[in-house]
Amino acid sequence: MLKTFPKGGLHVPDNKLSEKEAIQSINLPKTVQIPIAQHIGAPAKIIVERNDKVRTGQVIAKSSGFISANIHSPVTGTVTKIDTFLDSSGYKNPMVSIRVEEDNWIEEVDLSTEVNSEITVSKEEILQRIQNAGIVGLGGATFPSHIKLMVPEHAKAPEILLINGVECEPYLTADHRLMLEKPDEIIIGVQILMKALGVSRAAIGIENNKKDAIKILSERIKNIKGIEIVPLKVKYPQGGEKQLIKAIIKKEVPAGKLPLEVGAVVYNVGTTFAVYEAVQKNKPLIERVVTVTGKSLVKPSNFWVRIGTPIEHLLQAVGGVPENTGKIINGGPMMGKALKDYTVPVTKGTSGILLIPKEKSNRRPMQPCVRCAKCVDVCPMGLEPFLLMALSDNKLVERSKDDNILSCIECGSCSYICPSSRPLLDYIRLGKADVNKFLKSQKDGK
Amino acid sequence: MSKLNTWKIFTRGIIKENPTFVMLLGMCPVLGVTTSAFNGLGMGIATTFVLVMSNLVVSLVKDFIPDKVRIPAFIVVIATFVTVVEMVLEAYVPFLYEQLGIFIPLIVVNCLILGRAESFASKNNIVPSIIDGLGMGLGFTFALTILGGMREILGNGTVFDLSLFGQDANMMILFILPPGAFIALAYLVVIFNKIFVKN
Amino acid sequence: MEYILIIIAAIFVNNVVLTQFLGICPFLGVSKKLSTAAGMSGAVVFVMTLATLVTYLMYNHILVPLGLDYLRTISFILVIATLVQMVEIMLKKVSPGLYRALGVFLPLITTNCAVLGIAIVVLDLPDPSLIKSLVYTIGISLGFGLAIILFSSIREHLELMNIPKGMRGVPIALLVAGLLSLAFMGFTGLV
Amino acid sequence: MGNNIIVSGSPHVQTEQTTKSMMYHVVIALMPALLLSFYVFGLGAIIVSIVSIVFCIGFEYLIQKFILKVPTTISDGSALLTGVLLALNLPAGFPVWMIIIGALIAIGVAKLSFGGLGNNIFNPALVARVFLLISFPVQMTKWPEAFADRMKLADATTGATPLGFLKEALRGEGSDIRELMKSLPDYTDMFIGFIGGSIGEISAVLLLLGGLYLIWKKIITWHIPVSVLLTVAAFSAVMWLVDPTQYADPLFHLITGGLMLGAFYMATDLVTSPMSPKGQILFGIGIGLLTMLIRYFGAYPEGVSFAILIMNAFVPLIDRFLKVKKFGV
Amino acid sequence: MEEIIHIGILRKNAAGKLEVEITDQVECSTCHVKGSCSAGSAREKTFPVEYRYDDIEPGDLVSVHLSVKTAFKALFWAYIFPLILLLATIIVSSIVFSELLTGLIAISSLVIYYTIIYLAKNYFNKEFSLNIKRLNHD
Amino acid sequence: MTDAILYTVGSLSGLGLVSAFVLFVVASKFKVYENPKIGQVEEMLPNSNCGGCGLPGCRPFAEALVEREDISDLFCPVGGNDVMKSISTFLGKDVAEKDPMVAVLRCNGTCEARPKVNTYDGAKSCKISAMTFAGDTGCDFGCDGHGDCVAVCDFDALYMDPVTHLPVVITDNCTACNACVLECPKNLFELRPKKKKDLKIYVACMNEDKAGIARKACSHACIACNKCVDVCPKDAITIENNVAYIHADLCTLCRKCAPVCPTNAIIETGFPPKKEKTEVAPAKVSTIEELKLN
Amino acid sequence: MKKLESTLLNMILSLTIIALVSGASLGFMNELTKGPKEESRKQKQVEAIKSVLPEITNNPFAEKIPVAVEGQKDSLFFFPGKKGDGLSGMAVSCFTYSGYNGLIKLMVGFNMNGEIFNISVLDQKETPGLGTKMTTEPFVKQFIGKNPGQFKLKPTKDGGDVDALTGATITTRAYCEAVQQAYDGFMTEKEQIK
Ligand SMILES: Cc1cc2nc3c(=O)[nH]c(=O)nc-3n(C[C@H](O)[C@H](O)[C@H](O)COP(=O)(O)O)c2cc1C
Ligand SMILES: Cc1cc2nc3c(=O)[nH]c(=O)nc-3n(C[C@H](O)[C@H](O)[C@H](O)COP(=O)(O)O)c2cc1C
Ligand SMILES: Cc1cc2nc3c(=O)[nH]c(=O)nc-3n(C[C@H](O)[C@H](O)[C@H](O)COP(=O)(O)O)c2cc1C
Ligand SMILES: Cc1cc2nc3c(=O)[nH]c(=O)nc-3n(C[C@H](O)[C@H](O)[C@H](O)CO)c2cc1C
Ligand code: SF4
Ligand code: SF4
Ligand code: SF4
Ligand code: SF4
Ligand code: FES
Repeated sequence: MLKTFPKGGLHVPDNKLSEKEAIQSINLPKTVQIPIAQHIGAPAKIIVERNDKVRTGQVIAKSSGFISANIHSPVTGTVTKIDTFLDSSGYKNPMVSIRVEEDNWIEEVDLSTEVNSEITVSKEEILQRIQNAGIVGLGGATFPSHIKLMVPEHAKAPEILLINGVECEPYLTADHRLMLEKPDEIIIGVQILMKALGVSRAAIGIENNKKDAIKILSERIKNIKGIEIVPLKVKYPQGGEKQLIKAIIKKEVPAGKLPLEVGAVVYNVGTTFAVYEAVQKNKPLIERVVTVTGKSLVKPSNFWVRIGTPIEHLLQAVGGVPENTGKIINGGPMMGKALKDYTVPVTKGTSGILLIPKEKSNRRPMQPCVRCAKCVDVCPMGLEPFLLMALSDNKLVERSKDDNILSCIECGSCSYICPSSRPLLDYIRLGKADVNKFLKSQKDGK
Repeated sequence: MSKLNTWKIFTRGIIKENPTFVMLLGMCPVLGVTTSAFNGLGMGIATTFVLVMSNLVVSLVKDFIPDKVRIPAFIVVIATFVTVVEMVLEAYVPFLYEQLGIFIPLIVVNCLILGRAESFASKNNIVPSIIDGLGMGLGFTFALTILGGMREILGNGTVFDLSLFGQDANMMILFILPPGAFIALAYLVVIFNKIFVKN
Repeated sequence: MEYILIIIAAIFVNNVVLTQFLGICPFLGVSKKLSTAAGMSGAVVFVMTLATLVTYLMYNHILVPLGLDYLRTISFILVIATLVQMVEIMLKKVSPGLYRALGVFLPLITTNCAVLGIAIVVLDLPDPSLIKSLVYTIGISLGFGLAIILFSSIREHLELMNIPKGMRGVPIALLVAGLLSLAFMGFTGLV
Repeated sequence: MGNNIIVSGSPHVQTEQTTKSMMYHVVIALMPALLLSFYVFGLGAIIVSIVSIVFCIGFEYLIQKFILKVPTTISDGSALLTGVLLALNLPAGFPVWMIIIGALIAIGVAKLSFGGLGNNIFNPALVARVFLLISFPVQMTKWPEAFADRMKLADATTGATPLGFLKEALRGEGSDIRELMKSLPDYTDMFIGFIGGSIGEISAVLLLLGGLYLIWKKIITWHIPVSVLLTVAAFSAVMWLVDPTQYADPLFHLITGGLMLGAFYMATDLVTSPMSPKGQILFGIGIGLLTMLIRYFGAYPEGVSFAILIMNAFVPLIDRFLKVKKFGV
Repeated sequence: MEEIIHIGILRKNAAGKLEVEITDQVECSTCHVKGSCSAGSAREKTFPVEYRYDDIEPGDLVSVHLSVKTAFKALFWAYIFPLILLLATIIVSSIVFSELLTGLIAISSLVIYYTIIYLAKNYFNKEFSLNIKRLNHD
Repeated sequence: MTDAILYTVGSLSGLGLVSAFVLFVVASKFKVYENPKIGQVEEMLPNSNCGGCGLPGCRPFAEALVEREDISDLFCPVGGNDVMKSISTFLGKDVAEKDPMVAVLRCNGTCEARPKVNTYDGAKSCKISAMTFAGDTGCDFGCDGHGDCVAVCDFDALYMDPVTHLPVVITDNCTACNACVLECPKNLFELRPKKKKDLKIYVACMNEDKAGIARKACSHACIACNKCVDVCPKDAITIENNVAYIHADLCTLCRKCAPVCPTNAIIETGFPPKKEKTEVAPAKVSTIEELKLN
Repeated sequence: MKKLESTLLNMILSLTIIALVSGASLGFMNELTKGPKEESRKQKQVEAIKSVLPEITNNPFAEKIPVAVEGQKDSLFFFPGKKGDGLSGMAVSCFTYSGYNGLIKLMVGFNMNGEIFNISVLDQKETPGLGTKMTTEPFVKQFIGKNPGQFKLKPTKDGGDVDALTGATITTRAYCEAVQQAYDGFMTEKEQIK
C-alpha cells in the first residue's frame, strides 16, 4: 500500500500532456513587467528609477519587512516605467517595466553548468543567501522561503524536512521535469536545507505516477544518509502541505497552526532547486520552470521562463492561442487562477499556463444542493463544504468560524465533485474573507 | 388605541388580527378539538364566553387591582369563568363536554384570553372591552369552525354531521388524526394570510 | 416493566405535542435554537414533575376529601403559577450565579397548557397512584423534550434552506410538526 | 460575447456526474423490478406506475409554474424518480384518484412546500405512501395475488402479504409461526418475486441487484443499506432464537416486505439522509431497529416506511453531532 | 466553542451595583406573540455583574457571552439535579411511607437541595460568571 | 350547601393570599428597572430593525435615546425628521435634524457604454466576482451587476434593470438605511440629500483611472476633464483621484454642469425632461482576437 | 380614578377579595349544576339501557348488579329490565381492551331467550371512519335477533358468522368478543336471578 492521507481526496484525470517534454529555454521578450508583490506578505520597495540601466540579477526592489522578499531584474535593459499595470485579476498594481536589451548577468553569479556538490557555507550564510536571492515558495503559496528556516525561539525544533515533489495538479509537469533533469542539484538543495534547519532526516514525497522521477532520485540518494524517497498514492490534493505531512509522518498539523507544530518543514522541489542555485551559485530567483499546456495546443511544453515575461510571449512560443480557447489559467485546473487578460507577466508563483477550450470552459448551471455528501467525502480537511457555502451565503460568520471555514485549503475538490455544480469554493472564499474581517474587528474591539 | 372605533375593534379580531390565523395564539385547543366543525364551534363559543366575561370583569375592576398582582388576579377571574363553563357544559351539553375534554380547563392558559385582559381590557372601559372580546372570540370561533369543517369534510366527508359524499365514500382519515390537524392548519394559515393580510 | 411501558407510551405513542396537542406554544416558540430547546426540555421535566407532585397531593388529599373537586382548574392554575415563580425566585435568592447563567440561557418557564394539562390528565389515569402519575409525567415531559429537540434541529436546518416565501415561519413549522406527527403514527400500537 | 475569455474562480474542471444523471441511474436500477412486477401483476401495475409518474411530474410543473412562480425543474429527474418510487410503494390496481392525491402530497406537501429538490426533510414518496396508508387503509392493504387476473383492472383477487398474514394470524392465541409459515409461498418465490404485495416489494433479488448497481456507480454508498439489513438480520435472529414459535427467522424478514426497496432506494435518498458515514450507519441502525419494532409490536404489519420517516426527522440532529472528523481539530 | 450571545446594556441599579439588562428578545425568543402573551414574564431581564470591566461604563451597549457548555452545567444544577433528588426521595420513601407522606417528604427534599446550592453559592458564582464585551457604537 | 361554599371561599382565599404574597416577593425581587419611556419611544420608532441608526436594532436605539444625555448624534434614517421631532418633544432633548437622504448609484456603466471584455462564470455575487477579478468589463471600478445590493435592501427600494444590468433606486421606497452602501464591494452607493422634489445632480462614476484608460473602458466614465469644475458657479465640484465629485451642500442645482460633461457622467434626476443629448459612441475596445494578432 | 398602589396590604387585600368573590360564585354555581351534572352522567347509561331493551316499566339502573370478571379490572354490569313484575330482558354493560385503540365498551340487551335485542356503544376510541363504523346501523343489524348460542360471534375470516367492517377486522373481532362476554355472563347470571 502506498502512503497517502486517509480522509478525502479524489482522482482527477491527470492529463500530464507535457510529461515527456524536456524543459526548453525561451527567447527573451521585448519588455518585461515585474510586479513588486509576487509573494505573500509586504510588497518589496522599489529601488530603481525610470531610465536606470539594470543588469540581469540586479536587485530592483528590496524586501520591506519581516515577511517580504527581494526582487531582481530578470534581464538587462532600461527601466521604462514604474507604474501600475494590470495584474492577473485585472486590478492595477505597481510594477517595474523594463525594456529588454541583452542578458548580461551581474558578476557575483556563477554561471558555470557543473554541479557544485560541496556545501561550504555556514548555516547563517545559507539563510542570508536564500534571503538575498529573493526565493519564495514555488509550490504555489509564494511564501518567502528564508522565513521557514528561521525557527522561532521557543518553538519546537524541526525534526524532518519534507520535499514536495508531488505535483498533484493535473496537466502541470514543471516539478516532474525538474526532478528528471536536475536530480543532483535537488539532492544538494535538500542537503543545504537540512543543514540550515539542523535536521538529520529528509523525505521527498513523489506521486506514484512519476515512476521515472522516483527512480532517478532513488539512485542519487543511495549513498546519502538521512534522505528517503517516499512514493505516494496518486490522489488529489496529495501535494497539499498538510496532506503531505500526514501521508509521510502520520501527523496532523493542528488547525490554524504551522507544520512546525509537528516538527516538519516543507519545501517544493522547485524551491529546493532555487535554493541550490542561490547557495552554490549565488544566483537570484529570476527564472523558473513553467508548463504551457492544454489539450488544444499542438505541442504542450515546459520552459525556463524569466520572471516578468508576458504570458502572451509564452503562448506565442507554443504556436499562439488556438481559436476555440475559452479560458486561460495561470496554474493548474484545480487551483489555478483564470486570467482576465494575457498581457500579464509570469511571476514567481506561475507554475503553468493552461488553455481550456471553449466548450469545456463554462461550468454547468448551478442546481440546488441535493445533500449527496460527495463534497464532504472528498474534502481533505474534513469540512462540510455544502454547509460552509450556505453559512457564507447567509452571512453567518460566527457559525462559519465554528465550522472551521478557515481550515479550507482551497483545493477545489468540493466544487469539482459536486453533481449540482455548486460554486462551493467561491462562497467558501467569501466566507473566509468575512471571517477574517470579523476576527480582525473583534481584536480591534477589545 | 383609544381612537379605534367600535366597528374596527370588533372586526380586527376577525380578520386583521385573527387570533388563530394571524397571531397564532393558543394553538393547543385549535389543533386539539377541531376534529369536526361542531366541536370547533363549541370550543369557539366556550372560549368566546370566557373571553367576553373576563374582559368585562377585568375592565370593571381594573382600578382596584394593584399592578403587581394584576396577572394573578386576572388568572383567578378567568379561571372562575372557565370553571363555570366547565360545569355548565357537563350539566347541559355532556356530549360536547366529552368531546372537548381536557381542553376546556385549558382555556385558562390560552394566551388569547390573558393577553386580551392584559393588553386591552385592563386599559379600556366596559363597552370597548366587551366588543373586543366578542370580536376576538368570533375570530377564534370562525377559525376553529373553518378548521374543524375542513378536517371533517376531508377526513370524514361530512360537515356538522351532514354527509356530503354518501356513507361509503373513502375519505382521507388522516385529516381527523393528529397529523392532519397540523397539516390542515399550516395550509389554512398560508391561504388566510394570502387572501386577507396583504404585505 | 409497567412503568417502562408507561414511559415509552408517553414518549412515542402518545407524544404530548404530536398527538395530544399540549404545549404547542413553547414547541413553536422556543424551538429556534437547538441548545435552547434542549435546555428548555431539561427544565420542563423538573417543573412538570414538581407541579404534578404538588397538584396530585392537593387534589387527592385536600380537594377530594373536602368535596371541592370542582375547584380543580382554578386551584391548579394558581398553585402552578405560584410554584413556577417560586422555583425561579428560590434560585435567584439562593444562587445568583446559577440564576444568572440560566437566565441568559433559557426563557423563563411559564405555565402553559402542557403543565396544567398533564396535571389534570394524570388524575384520570386508570387506577392512579402518586408514583404512576409521576412516571407518566416524566414520560410526557421526555416526550416533549424529544419532540422539541427534533423539531428545533430541523428548524435550524431549515434556516439555511430555501423555503418558499409564503411558507416561511409558522406554516413550515406546522407542516414539519404535521409530518413529524405522521411519522410518529408508526409507533401506533407499540404499547 | 463570442470573443471574450471566461473568468471564474478555481477549480476549472468538473466531474461528469450530475444530479440529473444520478436520478436517472436510480430509475434505471429500478427498472428490472418494475418490469417484473408488470409481468406479475399486469395492467394494474402498469396503470398505477403511469399515473403516479405523470402526476408527480405534472404537479411539480404546475405548482412551480402557477403557485410558486419559480422556474420549473421537472427535467432534473427527481419528480420522475419520486413518481416511480411512489408507484412501487402502492398495490397494483390502486384507485387512480388516490394515486393522484398521493402524488399531490408527495410533490406539493412533502417537497415543494419546503422549497423543492434538496430542501425537504422527509422523503416525499414515503410521506405520500404513509399518508395513503393511513387515509385509505382498506385499499392500501388490498394486494392482488401474483399472476391472478393480470388483465383485469378492478376487483382482482386479493390476498395478504406474508407479513400481513403473519401479523393477523399471530393475534390469534396459541399459534405457532412455524405452522403458519407453511401456508406461505416458499422463500425462493419470495426472493425472486412471484408473490403478492405492493408493486415494488415483490422481488428482493432484482432490487438487490439494482442496489448493487447504484453502489457500483457511486450513487449511493454501502453504509445505509448494509447497516439497515444487518440490523434487521441481527435483531430478528435474536428474537427468533429466543422464541421461534412467535418470531420468524431472519431470512424471512430480510426478503419480505419493503425492506430491500427501503434500504437501497428510499433510506438512501440523498436529500433526507445524513452526510457523514458514521451518521449514515447510525441512521441505518435506527431504521433497522424501528422497522423490526414496528413489525413485531406495532399496529402495522410493515414498518420500513415509518422507520425511514422517523429517522428522517433525526437527520439534522445526526448531522449536527456526527460530523466527519475535521483535519487537525 | 459555541456561545450564547445576547445584547444588553450595562446599568447601575439603585444600590449602586452594576447590572446588565438584556435587551434583545430573550423570552420565548422567537415567539411572535410575546406582545399578547404576558402569562410568562417581563421582556427584560437583569443580572447583577461584578465590577471588573474597566473599559465599560454604565449606559454602554455590551454583549453578554455564555458558553453552551456552561449553560448546560447550569441547567444540570438548577433542574436536573433537584429532579434526581426528588425522584430518589420519592422512590425510597414510598417503600416505607404512605402516599401523602411520601409526597411531603419529597417536597421537603427540595429544602436540602436549596441548602446545598446555597452553600455552594460562591463556587457557582465563580463558575457561572458571564463574559461581557463592550460593543462599538458604530 | 353553605358548608361547601364556605370551604370554597376559605380555600380559595387562602390560595389567593399565598399567591399574592409570593407574587409580591417575586415582583420586588425581580424588579426590573425600566424606564417606561423606553417602551414608548420604541413604539414611536418604525421598528424595521434595519440598523440604519448604527445600533443593532430599534430597541437598543430607543434605549440610547432615553438613556443618553446628548442624543444629537443619533438619527433614525427610516423614520426621518418627523419621528425624530416627535421623540424630541417627548423626551425634551434636542435632536439633530437631517435632510432626508436617498441612495444613489455612482456608476452609469450600462451595457452599451461599457462593453464586456470577459465573461464571468463564477457564483452570481458581486462580492465573489470582485474577489475573483476586476470585473468583466474594462472598468475595475464599475458595477458588477449581480445585485448583492438588491438582495440586501429590506425595503424593496432596489431592482436590477434588465437592460443596463445596473441597480436602480426606487426613491420613494429608499429609507437611506445605508445597507446597500455597506454591501457593495465596489463602494458605488452614496447617500445624498433628497432635496425638494427629489432633485439631484451627481457624478455617476467612480473610475479613478486616467482619462484615456477610463474612456476606453466606459463611454460614460468621468475623465476628469475639469469642464464641470470650471462651469460651476458655486465651486461645488472638486476632482480627486481623477473623478469629479459634486458636494451636495454647496450645489444649488443650477444644472450648468451636466450639459458640459463630454461623457454624460453627470446625472440629473427629478427635473422636467429636456431634450436628449446625443449619445457618445462607445469607445473601441481591443478584444482577445486583436491581442492574438500581436 | 387612580390605580391602587402596589403595597403588600393592597395586594393581599385585592387578591383575597377577588378570590373570595370567585370562590363564592363558584360554590354557588356548583350547587346549581350539581343535580344536572349527576343527572347527565346517569342519563347516558339509562338511555343506553332503554335503547337495548324491549319496552320496560322499571328503572333498571336502580337494580344494577355488578359482577367482577376474572383477571380483569373492570366489571360487567347487569341491568334487569322488567315489564310489570316479570323479567323481560337484561342489559349487560360489557367491555374489551382488544379494540384497535384499546377499550371498547358496549351495552348489549338480551331478551329472555338469549337473543340479542339491540347493542349500543358506550365508549370507544377506534379510528374515525374505520372502527367507528361499528356504531352504524348496517353493522349492528346483523346481530339483532341472533342468539349467540347458534350465531358464531366471530368475523367470517376467523370462521364466524359476522361480516367484518371493511378495513376494521380488529374492531369487529373485539366487538364480537365483548358481545360474547356479555352473552356468557348473561347466561350464568340468568340462572342466578331466576
Ligand atoms: C491543494 C493544494 C495542493 C498543492 N499541491 C502541491 C503540489 O502538488 N506540489 C507542491 O510542491 N506544492 C503543492 N502545494 C503547496 C504546498 O502546500 C506547499 O505550500 C508547498 O509544498 C511548500 O513549499 P514551498 O514553500 O517551497 O512552495 C499545494 C497546496 C495546496 C493547498
Ligand atoms: C419501501 C416499502 C415500505 C413499506 N413500508 C410499510 C409500512 O411502513 N407499513 C406498512 O404497513 N406497510 C409497508 N409496506 C408494505 C408492506 O410491505 C406490506 O405490503 C403491507 O404492510 C402488508 O399489509 P397487510 O398485510 O396488512 O395488507 C412497505 C412497502 C414498501 C415497498
Ligand atoms: C390509521 C389507521 C387506523 C386504523 N384503524 C383501525 C380501526 O379502528 N379498527 C380496525 O379494525 N382496523 C383499523 N386499521 C386497519 C388495520 O391496521 C388492519 O389493516 C385491518 O384491521 C385489516 O382488516 P381487514 O382485514 O378488514 O382489511 C387502521 C389502519 C390504519 C392505517
Ligand atoms: C439514491 C436516491 C434515492 C432517492 N430516493 C428517493 C425516495 O425515496 N423518495 C423520493 O421521493 N425521492 C427520492 N429520490 C429523488 C430525490 O432525491 C427526491 O425527490 C428529493 O427528496 C426531493 O427533494 C432519490 C434520489 C436518489 C439519487
Ligand atoms: S476547497 Fe476547502 S472545503 Fe473544498 S474540498 Fe478543498 S479544503 Fe475542503
Ligand atoms: S457535492 Fe454538491 S450537491 Fe452534494 S452535498 Fe456537496 S454541495 Fe450538495
Ligand atoms: S452596485 Fe455594487 S452591489 Fe449592486 S450590483 Fe453593482 S456591484 Fe453589485
Ligand atoms: S436603497 Fe440602500 S439605503 Fe435605500 S433602503 Fe435600500 S438598502 Fe437602504
Ligand atoms: S395553547 Fe397550549 S401551550 Fe399555548
